[in-house]
Amino acid sequence: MDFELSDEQGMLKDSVERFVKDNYSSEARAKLADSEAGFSEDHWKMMAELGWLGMPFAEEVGGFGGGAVETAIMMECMGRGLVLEPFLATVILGGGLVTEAGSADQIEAIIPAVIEGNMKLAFAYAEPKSRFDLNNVETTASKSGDGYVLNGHKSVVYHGTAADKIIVSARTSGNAMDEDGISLFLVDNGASGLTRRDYRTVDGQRAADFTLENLKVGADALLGVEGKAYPVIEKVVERAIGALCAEAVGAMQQANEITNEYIKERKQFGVPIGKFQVLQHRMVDMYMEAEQSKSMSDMVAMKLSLEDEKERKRAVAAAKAQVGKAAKFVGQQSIQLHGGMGMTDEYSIGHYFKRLTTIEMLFGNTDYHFKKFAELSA
Amino acid sequence: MDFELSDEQGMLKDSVERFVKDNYSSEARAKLADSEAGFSEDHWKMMAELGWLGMPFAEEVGGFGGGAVETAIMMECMGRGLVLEPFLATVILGGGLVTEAGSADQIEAIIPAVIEGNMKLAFAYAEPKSRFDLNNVETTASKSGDGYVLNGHKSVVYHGTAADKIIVSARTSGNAMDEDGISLFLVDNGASGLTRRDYRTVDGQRAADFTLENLKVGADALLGVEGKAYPVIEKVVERAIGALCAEAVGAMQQANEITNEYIKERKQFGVPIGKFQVLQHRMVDMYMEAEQSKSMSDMVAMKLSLEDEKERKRAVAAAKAQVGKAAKFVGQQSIQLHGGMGMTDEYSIGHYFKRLTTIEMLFGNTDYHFKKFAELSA
Amino acid sequence: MDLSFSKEDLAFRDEVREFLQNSLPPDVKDRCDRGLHPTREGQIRWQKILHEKGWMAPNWPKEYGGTGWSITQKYIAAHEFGQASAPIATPFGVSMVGPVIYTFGNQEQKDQYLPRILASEDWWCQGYSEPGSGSDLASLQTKAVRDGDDYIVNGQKIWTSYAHYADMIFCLVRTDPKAKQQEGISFLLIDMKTPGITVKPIYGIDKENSLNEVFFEDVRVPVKNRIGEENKGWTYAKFLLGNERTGIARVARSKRQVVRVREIAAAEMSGGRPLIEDPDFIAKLTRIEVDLMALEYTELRMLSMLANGKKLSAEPSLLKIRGTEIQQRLTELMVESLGMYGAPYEPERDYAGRNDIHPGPDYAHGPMAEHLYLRAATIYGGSNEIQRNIVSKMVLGL
Amino acid sequence: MDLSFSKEDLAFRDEVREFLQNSLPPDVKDRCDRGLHPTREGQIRWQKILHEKGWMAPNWPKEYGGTGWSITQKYIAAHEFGQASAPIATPFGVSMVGPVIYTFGNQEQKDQYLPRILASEDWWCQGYSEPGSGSDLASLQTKAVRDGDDYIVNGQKIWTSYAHYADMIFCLVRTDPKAKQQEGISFLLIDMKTPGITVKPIYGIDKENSLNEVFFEDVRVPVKNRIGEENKGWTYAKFLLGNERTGIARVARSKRQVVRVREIAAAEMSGGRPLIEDPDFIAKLTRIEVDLMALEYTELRMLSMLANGKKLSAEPSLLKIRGTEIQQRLTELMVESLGMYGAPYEPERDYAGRNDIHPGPDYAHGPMAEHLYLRAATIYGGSNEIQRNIVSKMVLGL
Repeated sequence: MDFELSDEQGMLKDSVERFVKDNYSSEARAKLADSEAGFSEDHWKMMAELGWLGMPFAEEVGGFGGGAVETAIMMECMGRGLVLEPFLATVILGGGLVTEAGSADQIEAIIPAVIEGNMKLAFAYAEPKSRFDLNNVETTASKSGDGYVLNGHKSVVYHGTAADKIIVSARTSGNAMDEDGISLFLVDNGASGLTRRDYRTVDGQRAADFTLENLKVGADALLGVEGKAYPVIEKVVERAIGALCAEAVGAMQQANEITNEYIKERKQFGVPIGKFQVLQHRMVDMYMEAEQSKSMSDMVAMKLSLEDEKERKRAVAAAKAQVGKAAKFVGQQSIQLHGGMGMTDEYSIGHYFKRLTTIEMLFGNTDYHFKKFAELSA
Repeated sequence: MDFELSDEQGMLKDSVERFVKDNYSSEARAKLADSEAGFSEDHWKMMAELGWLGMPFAEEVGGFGGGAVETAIMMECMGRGLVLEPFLATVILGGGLVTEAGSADQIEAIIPAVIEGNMKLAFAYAEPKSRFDLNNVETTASKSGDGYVLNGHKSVVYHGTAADKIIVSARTSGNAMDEDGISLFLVDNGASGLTRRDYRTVDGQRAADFTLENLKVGADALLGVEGKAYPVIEKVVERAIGALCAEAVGAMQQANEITNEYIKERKQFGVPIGKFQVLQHRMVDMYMEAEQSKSMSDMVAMKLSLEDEKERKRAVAAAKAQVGKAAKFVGQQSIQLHGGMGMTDEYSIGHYFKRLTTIEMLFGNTDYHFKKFAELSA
Repeated sequence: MDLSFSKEDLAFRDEVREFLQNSLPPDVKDRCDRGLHPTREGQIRWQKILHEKGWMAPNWPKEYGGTGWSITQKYIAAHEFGQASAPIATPFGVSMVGPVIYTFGNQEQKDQYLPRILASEDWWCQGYSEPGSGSDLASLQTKAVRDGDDYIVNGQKIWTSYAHYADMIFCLVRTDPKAKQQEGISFLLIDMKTPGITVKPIYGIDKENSLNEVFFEDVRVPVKNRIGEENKGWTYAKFLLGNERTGIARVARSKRQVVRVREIAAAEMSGGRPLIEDPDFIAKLTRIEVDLMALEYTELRMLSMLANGKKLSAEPSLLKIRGTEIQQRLTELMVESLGMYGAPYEPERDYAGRNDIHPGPDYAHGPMAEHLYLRAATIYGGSNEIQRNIVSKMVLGL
Repeated sequence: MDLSFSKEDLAFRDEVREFLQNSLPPDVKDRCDRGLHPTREGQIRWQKILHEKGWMAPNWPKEYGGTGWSITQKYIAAHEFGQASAPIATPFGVSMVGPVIYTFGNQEQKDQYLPRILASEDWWCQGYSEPGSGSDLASLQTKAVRDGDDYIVNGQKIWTSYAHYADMIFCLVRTDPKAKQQEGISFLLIDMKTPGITVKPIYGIDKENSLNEVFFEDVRVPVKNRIGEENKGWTYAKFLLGNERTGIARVARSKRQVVRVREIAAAEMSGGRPLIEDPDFIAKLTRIEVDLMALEYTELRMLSMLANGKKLSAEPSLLKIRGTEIQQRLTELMVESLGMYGAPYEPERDYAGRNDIHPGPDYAHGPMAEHLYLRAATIYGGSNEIQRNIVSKMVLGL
């Protein structure tokens, strides 16, 4: 039983920390978030050069064979800087789906390009009526000749704008809510029959809705076994949740440090407001929520490799529930303790609040995961 | 729209306040609670003489024709002193059921005796499996000749020991959970076939469980129409809930005043602990919860006379939910702010905590009433 | 004790309801219902309609153009406005500086400013907070030095809502730097067009400009624009803060929000069923509703005390604390009800590529904007921490 | 990072499990499981079994009779004890004064007291708090005046757990009344049979006697019963408080409570269905379980830091705060699960007409007693408010 990092892991941590320190001052981050793309291609190249984009992939395809712990280390550091590049969308989600479900040809065609920073991916799973249910898929894929014809609407695809390829979940059989009958398709962004609607999200990221109207794809677009994608989706989303938990921990710790510094400096009635006991205890509660989240994030990173499915799922649900609860509390109270200053776009703390707000929603909000945990504990 | 008391109501309030001041010092109350009977027959006679036991009854039967507002005024004052006499059990519950359901003969035989202080009543509605559902009745009453034979188990009958007559809900038809088929019976305490098990409750009151084994009663024991008791029970329990809300408000206000005084006096680190901001804000939250409860208690007292059943039930559920939530918070934090002193039987605050704890449970706890409110709001 | 309304009150309620149904411009109502900031033009257009009806200033004495409503009628009107998503008049003129002017101003000031407030000819803003003085208002530094018939004002105000819309600002300035904090302050009315005034926008976390910094550099303000006596401004400021209580709980608005949450949750699906049937969601909503009901009757109880000639001390702080907590919980729940369509958000100001229309359902346009903006509700007007300090001191004597 | 246990650790776990299954007396287990106070006899009987096994003092160095367990093994043992509802040794001897004696005591003291603690021949109690000094411990007033080879002790201690069971008391006394608060305090070991000591019971809100007042009137204590130097007692007292951290979170006990709540809620009915299927009930239980899981991994994370030679500052305060909050929420929920059978309650002490057996189901006997007693969990050992002060100062630097 050990929570300490290995030497290699410690070096990885130092390296991402340095990247964040050098490139993610709050001014630089704000500028990037307000730019049209919303992230930096230069940073992306840098990440590729540093080997981060290959971290979780097997060595056979050019990766470094890292696991969920390595992902968590990176995400936690990125959370501290509110890093905007599509690491989660491309590497964890997109890369994860391709390696878990893809054929040797598909892996060969995509993963090395991802690792080199030459291909970005996004995962289109949500739909207007699906809320957080990954199995609630109404988009259809009908056999047509050698290929398929896709029809439907995919919602709030993070980084759907920048991605070269979109991985779309669609139903090849069964009814909405059936776990069976869901398939994954690799679709080129810009394919005919695919209409994209770009927009910004409250956390300064970019997302898109996609309308699929008689979108024709070949048989080679099918990722994995027809109708059997659900377990793969679940598994990859579990990893994404683990990664998000780590990102949230980094963001909370940074938000707490910023707030702690602020209340030490800010004076009212002739004393730093950090001398008021009510604010001290609030700050202690924020600290404790972040610590509890850190423990859960570490725990889930270690448990993601478990074979015992129930135990693993229980860990994921518990971690996301704790992190979601903490993210709301820390985010909101960070603003409160800053007073008016916390309400300004110029000051960094609001951006932490907003990213923590969306992390709470992503892949199921707090209530959703509490419920899932309860079901798994019954 | 007016929340002020009339002159008569003000006089009633003064009179109960005086009674509590004269007879319910915390020492006197503790002694009474620890005595075998758990309340004072002398007090009971005094209450009869002051006309309180007749307050809610119609003038035709010797009462004063008061309504829920008058009951609330009395209960709030009694809550401040944690009064132990069986006013709620005898006058509100027992008296309420008899006047709502009883025949002229039954009313004549019971109510004047109640008003004079010569008869006590108790309502046996709960059962081991019923929890808070008034319709969950498994005790049976089978026709037998002119009368009935009762079998079953009635749980936690407050003041079941002291009562002369027990009003028992039993099923004359239908299945457990059916609202239809429930009847009320007047049973003499000590009747053959009735086994009583006396005990104390955590709030210093007395209660009993009853086992009914082939208990034979005559046709005149039936209170109201056979099988149609449920709406009557509901109505009378609504009034009891209103009364309990008022009692809780009195108890909370008193607990807050005791605690407020304590933190002004008690010194640590050279200053009164009431100078610590965290305790100040806690006390403010306790004050606000009591104020919110007072508003709901007044509201429900005024709404108990409404014809609109849904609006009335919604008010009752909301009031009990708010009061239950507040009662827990105020009771628990009163102990916390007293520190070790709050943990002693000798000091009064613990008794407020314990009565508030049982009020929260009585006739449905906080969750139960939130759920009821939700159903009525859907 | 009696909860019923008189026949006259019910007739009044019908009148308000009918007026709002007929006269409230749909575009104004729509922005208000969604929780978006009003446009300057829309707000003024609506206020002129209110003025025409004679309902611009329910709290003013009748002689200055008030409505003469009873406390019950004011409650009814506020309730109906909230239910109908009708904006109330911007508070800086009619609720804040107006009462200061008719209470402490001279005849000339009354004649000059009050009619223009009623007619929405002047948009006012409030120059109280400064960078160093938030909760500790009396530590303000902006100074005004006498020079003949003028004061020369230098300094800076911050968090000035809608200063970029404003024609006039009422300002606390320090006229005696040697006096103790709360003494030496004066209350000035300043024309925003006076040379030397610069308004600098502050963009909020909602990326909108509703707050501003206001800079004063050798701004000449005629002495006749001072309210009351020199160095007595703190008295008028305190009066204003104490006056800011009407409708502070925003019960009617929150009741409307409950209805909106219910509508959205009935349309949204979760686990293949309407979200409104989800027990956890309902549990949260129900708890807010019961807190809101308790707050509503607490407000009524306080109004009843006022109507019976009793005085309140710090009880309105309870309305502020609970009211703002409920507002925040409601917008948070509304965002939650949207699922992932809670995340898309673009401010209304122009930039390349922005979307005018929310990608999700129509009701998804608004909640996040309000959620962001309302984080300030527990900060402004005396933070909830300050309000608890006040109750602790004034009510509990701690 | 690695969560798995080694083969040796798993074997150790099996050994502990087997030992508890075979050796824990059923009556002792039953009281512990219900959350009732232990009897003196039962507790000592169980401790003698632990001593025979050599497991009386897991935290002591091996030379004094400790187990030599690794941090992981200690965690495993605590976990198994909690799951099996096996009481831990009363802390006053083995966890509190024992480490003070072997760290600061002389050879004679070590030889005299440590074996008797291990063998449960002395029941110890703690003389720290006084009527005027609760959270502010250093303000204590009990004084000890030197008289030849003795001190003469006069004063009063309060909140002394199990003083009525105790053979020995360790006491903080003021030996230099002129010194500053924390100086001038000495640490004495006093035989409870010494003339001049009176124990007066304090009945708790559970109407049981677990706390006491202890009065000292001209009590002669040999100077050789002083630990370490005169006037340096505060150092030893602080060491003791800092040492009180093991298992402070009581995670294992709370995990057992979760199981009990589930069992009760499966047996109880609500609305005609098992309570365990009620979404509101489940929501509350689930939230506690997740908080508990987070606490468990926080504790493990801290143990891992210790095992890797890192030092903790005020992090254990987090364990105390969260642990006690969870304990209270759990017993509250357990009482709630009983419905109206939560209300019947009679203390165990004798009086006319008391009932031995709870009128409700067997599992209803216990929860209310523990609910009442555990209200003190957020008060004793440094109230949770004091713990938050400590974290604020030590970790956050506020």
